[in-house]
Amino acid sequence: MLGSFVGVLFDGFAYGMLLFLLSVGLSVTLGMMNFVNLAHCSFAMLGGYVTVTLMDRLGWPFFATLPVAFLAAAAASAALERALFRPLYRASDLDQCLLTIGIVFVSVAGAAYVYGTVQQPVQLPDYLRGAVTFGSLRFPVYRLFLIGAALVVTVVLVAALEHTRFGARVRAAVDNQRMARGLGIDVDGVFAVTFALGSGLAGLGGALAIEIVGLDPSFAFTYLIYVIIVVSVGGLASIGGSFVAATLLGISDMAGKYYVPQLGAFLIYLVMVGLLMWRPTGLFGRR
Amino acid sequence: MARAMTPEEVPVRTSMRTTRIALALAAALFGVAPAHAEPTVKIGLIMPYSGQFADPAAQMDNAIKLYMKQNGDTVAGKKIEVIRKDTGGVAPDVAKRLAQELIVRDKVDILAGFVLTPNALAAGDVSAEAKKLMVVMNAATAIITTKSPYMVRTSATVPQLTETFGTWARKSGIKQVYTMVSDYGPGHDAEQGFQRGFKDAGGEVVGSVRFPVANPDFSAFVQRAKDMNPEAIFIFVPGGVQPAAVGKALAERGIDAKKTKVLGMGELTEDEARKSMGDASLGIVTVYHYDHNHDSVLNRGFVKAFNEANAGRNPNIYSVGGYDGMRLIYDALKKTGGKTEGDALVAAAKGMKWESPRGPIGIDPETRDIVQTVYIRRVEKVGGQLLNVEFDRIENVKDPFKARTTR
Amino acid sequence: MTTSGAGAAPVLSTRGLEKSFGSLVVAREISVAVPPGVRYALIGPNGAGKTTLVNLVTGMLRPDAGRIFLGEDDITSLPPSERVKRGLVRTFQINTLFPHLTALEAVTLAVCERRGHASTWWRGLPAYRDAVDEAYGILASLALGADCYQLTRALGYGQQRLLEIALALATRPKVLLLDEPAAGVPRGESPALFAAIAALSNDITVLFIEHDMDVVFRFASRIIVMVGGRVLVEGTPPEIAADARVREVYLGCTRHA
Amino acid sequence: MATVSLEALRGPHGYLRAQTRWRRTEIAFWLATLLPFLLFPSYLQLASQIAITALFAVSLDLILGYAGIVSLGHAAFFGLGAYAAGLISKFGWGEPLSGLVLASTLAGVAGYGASVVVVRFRHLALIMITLGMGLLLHEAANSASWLTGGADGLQGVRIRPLLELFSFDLWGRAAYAYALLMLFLTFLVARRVINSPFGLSLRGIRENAVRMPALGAPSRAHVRKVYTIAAVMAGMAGALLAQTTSTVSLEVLSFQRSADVLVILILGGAGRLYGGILGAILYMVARDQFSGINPQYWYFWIGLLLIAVVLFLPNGILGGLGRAAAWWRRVSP
Repeated sequence: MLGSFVGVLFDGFAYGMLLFLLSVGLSVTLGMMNFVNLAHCSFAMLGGYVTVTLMDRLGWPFFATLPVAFLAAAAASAALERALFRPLYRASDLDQCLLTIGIVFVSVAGAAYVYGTVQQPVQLPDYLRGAVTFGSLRFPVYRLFLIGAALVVTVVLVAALEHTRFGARVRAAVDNQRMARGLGIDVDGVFAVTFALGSGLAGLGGALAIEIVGLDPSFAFTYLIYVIIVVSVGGLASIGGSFVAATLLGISDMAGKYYVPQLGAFLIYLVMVGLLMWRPTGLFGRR
Repeated sequence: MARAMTPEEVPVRTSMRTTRIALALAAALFGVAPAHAEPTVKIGLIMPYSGQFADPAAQMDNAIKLYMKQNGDTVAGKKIEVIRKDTGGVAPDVAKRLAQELIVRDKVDILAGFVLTPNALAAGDVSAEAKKLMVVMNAATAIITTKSPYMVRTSATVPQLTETFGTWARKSGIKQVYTMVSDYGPGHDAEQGFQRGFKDAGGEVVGSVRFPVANPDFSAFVQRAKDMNPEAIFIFVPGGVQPAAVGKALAERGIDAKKTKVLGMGELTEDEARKSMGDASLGIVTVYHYDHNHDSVLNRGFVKAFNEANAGRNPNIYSVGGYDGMRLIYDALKKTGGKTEGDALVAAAKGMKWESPRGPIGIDPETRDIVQTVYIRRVEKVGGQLLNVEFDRIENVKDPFKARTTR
Repeated sequence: MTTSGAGAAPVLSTRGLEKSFGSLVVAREISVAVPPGVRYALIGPNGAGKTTLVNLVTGMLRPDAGRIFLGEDDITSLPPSERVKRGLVRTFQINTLFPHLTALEAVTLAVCERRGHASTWWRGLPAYRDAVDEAYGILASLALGADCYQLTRALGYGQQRLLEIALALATRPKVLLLDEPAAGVPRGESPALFAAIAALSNDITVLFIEHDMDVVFRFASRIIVMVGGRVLVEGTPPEIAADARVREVYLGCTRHA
Repeated sequence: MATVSLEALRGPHGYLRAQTRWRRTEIAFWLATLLPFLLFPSYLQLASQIAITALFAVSLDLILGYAGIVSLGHAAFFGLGAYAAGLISKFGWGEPLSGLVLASTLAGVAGYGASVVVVRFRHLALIMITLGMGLLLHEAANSASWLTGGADGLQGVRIRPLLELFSFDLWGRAAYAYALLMLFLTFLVARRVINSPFGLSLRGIRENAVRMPALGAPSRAHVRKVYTIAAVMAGMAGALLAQTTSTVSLEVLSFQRSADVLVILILGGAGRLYGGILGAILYMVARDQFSGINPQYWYFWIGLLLIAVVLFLPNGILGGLGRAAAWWRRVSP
């Protein structure tokens, strides 16, 4: 009994980390930059397709594809930021919403055109398959790896955004554009880099997630709800908040499905509604 | 309609002239279709070409194209014209509207396609009202064909596969089973069918669970099943993303198909799912009515032609459903000598029997539903490739649901 | 610290109001009593807690301790809109208006809310002639009659300040709390604005926050001085002008600033 | 500036009357909605579904465009109306008009219940709570398959002919007439709502929610009321769809439907009442045409359309048209 409880906690935590990796980029673009970026999962999908293509068609090792997935999504978003998002930073939320939904449509159609509608096979190297046995408990290797990856991303991001000059500039530019400009900060440049960072993280998250959740063109829509749930529950602009929210949601979802499977489909939404009623600005939200 | 309204709304003084131009333009766009010199038979295909179920639709469409390429587009002196309509997913209101429009505007003679049950059910009303032949090429809920006397099905029904499988499982020596299905209509049908077949044959169901339809991670459910330690597990999930996810969860949890028998509907070991699962898929036993690995001359030719036409991709159940559906339409038209009245076509289709890539199949004259061989397959490694290898079969299976209700 | 003014029963009074945000205390034992009909000025250096006091009194903030009375009634736990209905009304230091409503619409809105028309959704606005007339009258009295068909955001800054007051007047206040009504208005225009305030009916008790001492001493009949979340002293303008403590902590600094 | 003096001449009453007066373009528009009967008789079924979607979008506009409440779960009320209408007919009451009234009332009751929760939140929390409630209802309908028919859809919906005279046939004449009439009647109500003192207060809430309590306005009561009215309308739209197609499936409650109607409203222009209608026409006609030409990749073109509208017509089509009209007035003497 205790064994299964530990197992459920572990699975829930790993699932939470998966959600975290998918959504942490959004807490940068939506949370920090206040841009309603519904195309977040399009960038994640791009990362996923990059990884699949490199692994399946070109035979690259899995780990080598991850930085490429990050860079590809970052580059794509940098181009889009320049062309489409930048003029809309000050537009209404609704316009941003419409624009990014348009991008989702285009990306889904593009993916279907290039890769077909078929489910992409994701074959991991053997050392990431299987499980580590610990007494009577089994810890799947890939989930351990996901947890590790999420922790690394969290530490690096928090360090980069809160303890470096770049991070200080980002925060200044996001808080008050005019003042930041006055201080000689290249606000446009900072925004472009920040946006690329958020989307690159999405690409990385996508590349890491497809092993568990699969990949086809509807990816860009399917996981949108989950990432927005994580970011809103965590509190906008809070990396730590997203981490905690993803953990809570992952564990409660997993525990619910294990112990009360009849409620399986309801749980993640119930938890979200409950948490938001308790803290409307999210667990770590300031606004 | 709407094209004519938009220009009217421009708040600047609309001149009569612009209005007239707009109307003329609109009439040109939507006006009477050009008259055909040649007599045609029009087939309206209603499928979810976009959205979550786009892949089944694409696979079916590819087979339809292949059939027409192989057999020409003229039957009984009439040219076959196909009109494709997208429902965008589960949308019975859209499917019904498209069926209506196909009939009143495009004047189609036959409705076909139908990957999804709710859409097929909704269009069934239209088929009944307009007295048009409707060929269901995939949707597998048992009751569908009762919706219209002009409906025939060339895919399979869920109970046809699962109930048969349940009976087979007990006979193969399994005494206890735990069932896991997706929590929606087809899943419930699969659960019910399998449990009925298994229990009627004397087996015991030790537990069951239903997973949410949108479920990215199956590990909790699989863990739960493992903790019950049943002799066998029966699994049904819709095709697409989920089979691979379930398969990976099974492997991660250390459920070994050699110790705990893993049974499933054929979706579980589709091509892409097996590829993603790798060796973890070895030993999974599934039930289905078609696999591209089926050994027959006809099938080898079909698979080869399909591969060539679709960049090496293999046909699947959707493809064979579409392929046989076209075969049915062609043969029925030949029988009626090109007459397209629903009564004539459905009469021609009743009792029809032919050799399909999946084996011998026929249309039950009473229920208009498919009669076919159900195959039991196991995933094995053949020449380094993971394949569904047929090792048992039950021939001439009718839909047991309708067999019960009509009896 | 309670100092009664003209001896009449106060229209607005507070007893021992306390408020702090974490360790920052923004209101400390504030007890004031405002007699009817006066023009009260609330002054003090930045951060003295003037706006906080207005927020506490109008219900935008909840006090940690203390009570608030409107006339005889304890209104401490009433929601803001309920206090407005009872005649306790404020304006905002930063324009808090309806950018995409015309001035006429905005004031009509306020009038309709007061008259209880605002929950009626089955009759058109033009049917409420009296309400529209009243709204127009208020605007005209503040010299906004000609521009009242403009969207609020198209109005000049000074006009927007007047609109703030017009909105407050439309609620028929008994007590009107004006938070720096002339904030941001060019120095030359603020006397005109205060003249409009001074011309308000004597039925309305006005309490205003203001930094410009010339204006304060010209228009206020009584003055409250706040420092560090406390009421330092309260009295008539000559009393305040003569008060050594005020000179020391307050007047001295601003005169030079 | 010429306009200002004109308004000053009219006086405040004349000005407000002019604001609420029927414009010629409006009358022309509503007359034009009759044209499909003559010009496109084979498109009436599509026209009826456009009218239903337009009604749904107008309902969303009341809460989003006028009261500033962004909802991603508005399909909850649409779906409730649809299921209610379907179930009423399934259990033997096939008369459409009374079914419509009953179904919309039920959606309204649910809307009032939801509004009590919704008014407490704003911004992202509000969006997510509406989304969460919508998704929970969707899951509940899936679970309650004994009542709803689950994923297969509700079976046995039988609707009697409208007024016992006009049956919902393959051509969709009755369907369009019925849907259009209901759209028009609801539109009249919505128009009256926004031109009423209540509507003015709603705009006040949208423009500045913080200011309203300082004017003595019971904002939450206003929001509860408009949310209920909007739920009635959304329920009516859902009931119309169920009745005109005799089908109800889980999809009526889906997130996709909530998101689609939001896109449609933004596309047309929120806060303008006609925005939802124009958006529905444009989106659904474009979708019908694009998917007719290219059933597999049509949403690529829809996506481009959305992007183009945002870039060239911010605030939706009506926002863009409004600016174009203003520009035209400025350049033309």
